[in-house]
Amino acid sequence: MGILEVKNVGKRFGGLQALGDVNLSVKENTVHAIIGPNGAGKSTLLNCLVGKLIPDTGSVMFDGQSVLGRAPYEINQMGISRVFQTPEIFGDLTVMENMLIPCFAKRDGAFELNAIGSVSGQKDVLEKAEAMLVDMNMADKRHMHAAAMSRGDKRRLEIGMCLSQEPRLLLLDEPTAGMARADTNNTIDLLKQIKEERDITIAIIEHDMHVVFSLADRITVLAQGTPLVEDDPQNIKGNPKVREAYLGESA
Amino acid sequence: MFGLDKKDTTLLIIVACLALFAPFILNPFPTGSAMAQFNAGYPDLMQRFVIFGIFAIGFNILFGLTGYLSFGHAAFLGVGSYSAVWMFKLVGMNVIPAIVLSVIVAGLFAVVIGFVSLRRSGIYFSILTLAFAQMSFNLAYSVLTPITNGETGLQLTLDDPRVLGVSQTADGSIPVTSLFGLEMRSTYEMVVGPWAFQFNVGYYLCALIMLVSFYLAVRIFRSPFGMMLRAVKSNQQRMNYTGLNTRPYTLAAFVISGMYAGLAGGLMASMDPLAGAERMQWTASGEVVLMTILGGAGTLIGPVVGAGFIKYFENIFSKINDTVLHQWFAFMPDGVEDFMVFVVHPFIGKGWHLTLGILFMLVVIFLPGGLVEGGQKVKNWIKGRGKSEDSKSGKTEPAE
Amino acid sequence: MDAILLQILNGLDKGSAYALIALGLTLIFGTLGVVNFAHGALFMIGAFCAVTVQRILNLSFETIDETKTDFLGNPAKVKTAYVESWFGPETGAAIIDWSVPLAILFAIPVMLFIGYVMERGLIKHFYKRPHADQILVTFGLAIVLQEVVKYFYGANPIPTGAPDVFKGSFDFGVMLGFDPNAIIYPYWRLVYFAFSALIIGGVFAFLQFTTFGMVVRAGMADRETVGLLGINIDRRFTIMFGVAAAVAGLAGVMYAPINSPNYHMGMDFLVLSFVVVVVGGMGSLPGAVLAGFLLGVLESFASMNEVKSIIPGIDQIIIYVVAIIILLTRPRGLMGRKGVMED
Amino acid sequence: YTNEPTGGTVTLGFNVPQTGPYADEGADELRAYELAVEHLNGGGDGGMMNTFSSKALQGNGILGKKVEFVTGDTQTKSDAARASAKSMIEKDGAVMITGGSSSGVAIAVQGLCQEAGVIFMAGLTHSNDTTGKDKKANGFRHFFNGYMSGAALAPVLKNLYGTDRNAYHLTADYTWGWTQEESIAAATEALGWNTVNKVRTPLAATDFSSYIAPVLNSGADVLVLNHYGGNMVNSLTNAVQFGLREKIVNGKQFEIVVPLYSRLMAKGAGENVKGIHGSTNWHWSLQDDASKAFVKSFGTKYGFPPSQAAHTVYCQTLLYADAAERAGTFNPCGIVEALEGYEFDGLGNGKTLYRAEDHQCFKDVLVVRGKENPTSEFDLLEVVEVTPASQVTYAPDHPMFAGGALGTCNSGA
Amino acid sequence: MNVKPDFSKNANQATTAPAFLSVWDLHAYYGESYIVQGISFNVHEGEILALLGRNGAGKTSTLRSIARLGDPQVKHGEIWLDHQPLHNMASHEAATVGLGLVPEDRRIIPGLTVEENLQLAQIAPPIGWSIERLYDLFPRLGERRKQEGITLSGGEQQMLAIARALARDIKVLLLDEPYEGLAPVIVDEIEKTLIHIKEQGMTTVIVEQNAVRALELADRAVILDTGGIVFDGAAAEVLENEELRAEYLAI
Ligand SMILES: Nc1ncnc2c1ncn2[C@@H]1O[C@H](COP(=O)(O)OP(=O)(O)OP(=O)(O)O)[C@@H](O)[C@H]1O
Ligand SMILES: Nc1ncnc2c1ncn2[C@@H]1O[C@H](COP(=O)(O)OP(=O)(O)OP(=O)(O)O)[C@@H](O)[C@H]1O
Ligand SMILES: [Mg+2]
Ligand SMILES: [Mg+2]
Repeated sequence: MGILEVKNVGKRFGGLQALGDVNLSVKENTVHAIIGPNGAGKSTLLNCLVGKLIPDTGSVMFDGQSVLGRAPYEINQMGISRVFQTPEIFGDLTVMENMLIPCFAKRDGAFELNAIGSVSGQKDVLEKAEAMLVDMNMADKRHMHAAAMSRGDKRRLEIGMCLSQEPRLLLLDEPTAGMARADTNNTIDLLKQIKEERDITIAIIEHDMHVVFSLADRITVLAQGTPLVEDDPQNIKGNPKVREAYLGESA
Repeated sequence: MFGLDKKDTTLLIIVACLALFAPFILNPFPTGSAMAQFNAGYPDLMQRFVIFGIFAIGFNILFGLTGYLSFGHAAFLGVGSYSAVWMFKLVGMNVIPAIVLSVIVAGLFAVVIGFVSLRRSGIYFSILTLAFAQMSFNLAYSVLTPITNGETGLQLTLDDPRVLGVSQTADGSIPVTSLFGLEMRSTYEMVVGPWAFQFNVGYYLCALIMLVSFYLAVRIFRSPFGMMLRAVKSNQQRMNYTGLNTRPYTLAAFVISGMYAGLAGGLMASMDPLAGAERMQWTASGEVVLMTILGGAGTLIGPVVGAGFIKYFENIFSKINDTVLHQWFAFMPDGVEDFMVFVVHPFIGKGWHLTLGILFMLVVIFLPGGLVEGGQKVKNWIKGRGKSEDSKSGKTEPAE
Repeated sequence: MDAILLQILNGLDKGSAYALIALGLTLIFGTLGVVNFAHGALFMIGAFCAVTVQRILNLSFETIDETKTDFLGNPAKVKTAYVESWFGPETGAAIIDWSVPLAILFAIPVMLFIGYVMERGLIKHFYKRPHADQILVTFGLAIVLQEVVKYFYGANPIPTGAPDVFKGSFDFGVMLGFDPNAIIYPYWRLVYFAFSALIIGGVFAFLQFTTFGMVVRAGMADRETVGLLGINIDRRFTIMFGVAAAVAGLAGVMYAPINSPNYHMGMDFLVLSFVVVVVGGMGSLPGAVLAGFLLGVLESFASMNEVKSIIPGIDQIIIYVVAIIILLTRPRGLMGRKGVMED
Repeated sequence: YTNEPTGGTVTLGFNVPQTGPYADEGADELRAYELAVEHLNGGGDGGMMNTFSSKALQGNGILGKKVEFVTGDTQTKSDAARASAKSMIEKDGAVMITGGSSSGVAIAVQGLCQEAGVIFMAGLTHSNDTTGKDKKANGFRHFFNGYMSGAALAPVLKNLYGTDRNAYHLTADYTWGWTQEESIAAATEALGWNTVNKVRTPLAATDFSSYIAPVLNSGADVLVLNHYGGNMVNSLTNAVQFGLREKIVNGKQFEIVVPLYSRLMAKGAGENVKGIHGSTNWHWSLQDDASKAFVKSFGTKYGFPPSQAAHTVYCQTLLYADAAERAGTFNPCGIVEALEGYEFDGLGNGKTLYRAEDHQCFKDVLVVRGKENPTSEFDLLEVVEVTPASQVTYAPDHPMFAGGALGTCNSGA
Repeated sequence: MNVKPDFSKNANQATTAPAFLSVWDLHAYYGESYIVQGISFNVHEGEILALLGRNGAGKTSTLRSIARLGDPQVKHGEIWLDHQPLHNMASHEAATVGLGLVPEDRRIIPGLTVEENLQLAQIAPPIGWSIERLYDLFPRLGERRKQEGITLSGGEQQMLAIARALARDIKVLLLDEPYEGLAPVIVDEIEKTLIHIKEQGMTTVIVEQNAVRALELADRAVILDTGGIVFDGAAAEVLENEELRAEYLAI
């Protein structure tokens, strides 16, 4: 039994069957990559996991509990964090504040009316956020407005924000897209390190095969809304179906 | 001090000094001089400054932090006033229970309206709040007359039942509001040479409450809750996917600001025991929106400045008439005098709206971010001329 | 039965006024995303175009008539309009009589010009500014426009009649087989209804059958990208603003005979028109028109004594009650588009 | 006592609507106030000071003190009006406040003046409540009221339209409207008229079509519009648009009545007022010496005749000054004593009494009609009947005025 | 601190092959922050130039400056395209004289369908490829022509953005990270498209984090670092120069 069990999930948009009949099982403490052509339904699948979309059919179980019908914040509180394909951060807030918010959410839950205590008085949260900034190599940008950062930086910030929640399942939708090579490598290292240090399961969508093959323990290839194959990385590379549908000749 | 950092403490102390010495500061011109028209240091207006200051501070907690623009906040002020006057009519003339009740009732009202309205965001939210407030206003003006006394407004009468006190005083008049016997209207007048300064009990009570409200607002701004509210404004989607439920946050902000409005309403009734339906009209809601934007939404002190600005115009400029103008320009030759009066005439007295409208436009065009940010820019500019340009970093910090 | 029919008719007519005003507003507010608190003022200026034309046509020279006296007992001055002396009393009087329809010709260029100046001189700088700033600046402008009108025309309503041929009312009841007088309707209101339909249709056609609407919608969503595609979006916004101002103005001109114009009539309609636009749904022209008619008809029904006796005061709040119900059941009003002014 | 004048001047506070729908009326009131001050200080031609039956005023100010004044804007809102009145009392040291263009505002300011210990001379306020349930010892009204409108109109309506009529009331949905509706209905029912329906219209209404449209079908043959200001202009315009006046119902010509008329508002309704009856406090075409003197004085200064609002507030100012002279003090209690039960003549409405019980004045009331062939832009109304004071007088405990208490005068000491 | 660009070399080249797009001493600011710090480079007709550098180096800012978008504000410098002074133009004017930019984040216009997004590009003359021809190039778009543009998958959006640029008759195509988020097969396809349009004479500037692919495609490369040019030369040279690659591209 995996920590995440997706059974027979289907989702239609008007005339388009975006997800056909998806079955997926992600084992605890592994990195599971989902790859596939553009428009295969990878992001849609993720949306079904975090409560952004409700699938038409099927079930999604996380750690033995169904996530369907729960609000996004409840799902997050169950331990699922997500990084979006286009960065979703608090543009008007500083980088430090961006990092503080998930730390508060982790400590205090979905709602906490601490209207009198000052932020600067919350030492534990501050330290944690600070440590995360250092980890993400962004400590020098602490006071910058998040909106003014370059896009690669925004994405790293978002990853940092999700990590600081110490999720049990981290969903990454193309985390290194648009990231410079150096930072991509850093991110790979970071994710590897996290995987070793913490009890964390990662599901990652990526088009950068370098990233996929450096990290993944298991790969599912999705095409036109249905899983094409699921296998170990070395087998995927050689699979002719995958080559044709996705990798192309240059891989 | 008080759990605030240095900058905020300084700000609080400045505000406290301004409030404490307002009778002096607002009365810079000797009584009887031509410029005395511009004096604002009399009890009623000073009370209004701080009461509307409270109203705007509260509004800013909702609007400035979460970005939810309520167009019906006057309803809470009105409800607060009605509760307070009923308290005076039925219970007693002490202001404390009246104020407490007005805050509670406004808070309950805000829970209901907020719960419904916050199901929508953006302009849809604004129109929902507007609709609730207009309903309250229209009903208060007509159908609810037994409770609100309609057009005339709820006033004290000689035969109010008042359980803790008398219906009328020995000399047959209506008793006045007081704080444990300290009459709100009692005023000490200090005459210094040609100046006359008025120290009014009611004003100082209001000022004190305003300071407490302001202090609380500063605390809220700097608290984790305040940061969450700013996060709501910035990106609700991210909030949700970070495990935070935005609804209770926005509702809490809504109720807090509704209670501030109720407090303002209760104070208004305590200073002058009358509650009229117009207090709930959309124009009144619009006024607090304008105060907040004019001063600087999302800044701490801005709303208070904006409130003072608008109330000053309403009360001072509307009272200048041609006779006063002639006095001002009396030193000029007759022709020039008449010409000056002719030129200035459209902007004062019955034209005070025109002046206000023009100033709104000028402020928002030339001082984006409101008066406070404009003031900061001027300060920076003056500073910047002393030093050389050293603000190269793209770092911008939220203004006070 | 006839009472209900009567109120439907009434509501449709009321609704046509709401729809027309809301149409102008939704072009600016729902489409350009500018919260235009000066819209009511534009409507008011339209009505005052009618007043002005009437005044111009009534420009007179004075002669002293020794046989009459004025209120102080001095010889009275008698006024004769220039038009009457130029075209002869009869033609002259006829021209004056038709001053409201003539005002349409006058109002179109005036309103286009006002819209142009307003957009280029002011609104242009506010597209990217927060809505709050837009509210403040347009509210300031509305006050200024109002006060200027008040300065020249006073605060009292100014009677501005429709041409004589449109006076009186039409008896629908007889036509439909009811008693005479059961359902009557003033001619001018019928004209107003037809005129609204015409303008609404015209604006729809303009936006539907040209790419203009699409470009403006795109420009509102993302000005920068539209610019990258070689489109001068500023110019189109200006045109849009001019059209909206003209629509508001024409609504005002035609409204003048229904209720005597006064300087604050715009503010009276402002809240209502915002409610109509939002209930219709942001960014939707058909939505605004539909909401206008819907609220008009419901308001008429609520004013019936039979209804009021069940729910006292319902006519005072019906619009707001309906607005709340619609906004709670349909997240974006009747036909609103996603993402327009939702944050 | 509050604001006792100590120097060589005395300050009066003129609190009128300078913005909002009644701004023109307020402006006319201000003109009259300025004229009154001029006359009190010995300037101009003296106006009605020459015809006033009391000769206490010398033209040397009041009690030898030069009269000065401050002005403020009520915005026709109770809150704003009270703020403005307070600033006059607290900042400018006014001993008397006067003005107003609506009953709500008048009652609110009257209450304030009572508490603050200054005199309030109400301007234009027509609600029964001002001197009914909301009466105050420090307040006086020189205007007539809803009851008096009904009492004055009824006999005229009887002569014109007979005793067998069915009336339909449209009423502004707030206190003033209700009291007027009650008064008129009572007066017409006493004639034998039948009241078919009483419909309340929202204050904010601008278009009355949905209220007018059902009138014809209700069997009514008279429409009574209990509206004032902009409401009146619009409802009357709408009614005429619907062609009501051309209709024959129950075999009779359909008629419209506007119980409270004012010339300024009649102007707003334009041609629609022609032939429509109503009542008014005063009109410039009155031919008594006092009215003529006032019209001459006002007309010479401003170039057009005064409105009833202007007349009312001019009288108020003179009456206050006169009372102070007679009492020999500005002390509000002295003034109240001097005005209570005071009877005078020569201010344009014939013999007038300020009744002690409720501080309401009793004087002749005019019934007017919209003029068919106006000779000038001011000549809109013609006086049909001057109803003598005796006919409009009622007992102080009349049920329409019941409740509330005058209380005692407050000098603020 | 920024290395002065090797101008003489460009100038020499310019005498042999006149620059088609020429950027000279460009300085641009976001409000107070000084981002593009004096950049000069030339692009010749028909060539592909790769503009590379780390996250936050100023690549996007440079492209935006060239496209005359309001932010960042160009305070000094000249930009010439085919003898037309772009620096005096607004963005829509620059577009009408032949500049096409595919912005980062794709900037698909919300509320418009795929087809409307394309139609929008063909309102102002000059008009380029016909919509049908674009559908031939990107069949996925043809299938989704009535779908709202922003609901496309990330890759499909990228295709739409490129198609939209080609729908106009442009002289120079600026691409800001065109491969981001695309499946390897699609990257191959787009690369082919770029070669195809290059053959037809299109001049292209490409900003890309996938530096190797960009360099393989490009004729020349310019490397940016903190707002200044650190390298300007043949693409092949970068691929050979270990030091350069390691220091600025981390490859
Ligand atoms: N809200 C929607 N309405 C209609 N169609 C949609 C919607 N969201 C997604 N789709 C369609 O569903 C399909 C799957 O989209 P999805 O975003 O899941 O793809 P993806 O696998 O993440 O692709 P990429 O790698 O390009 O991001 C696409 O064809 C897309 O156009
Ligand atoms: N709107 C803005 N306001 C202020 N600074 C900005 C803004 N946009 C970008 N910057 C700053 O300008 C610098 C250059 O950004 P730019 O987007 O041009 O980099 P880039 O080279 O395209 O990076 P990436 O590869 O991450 O897209 C960055 O340091 C960034 O923080
Ligand atoms: Mg995707
Ligand atoms: Mg970039």
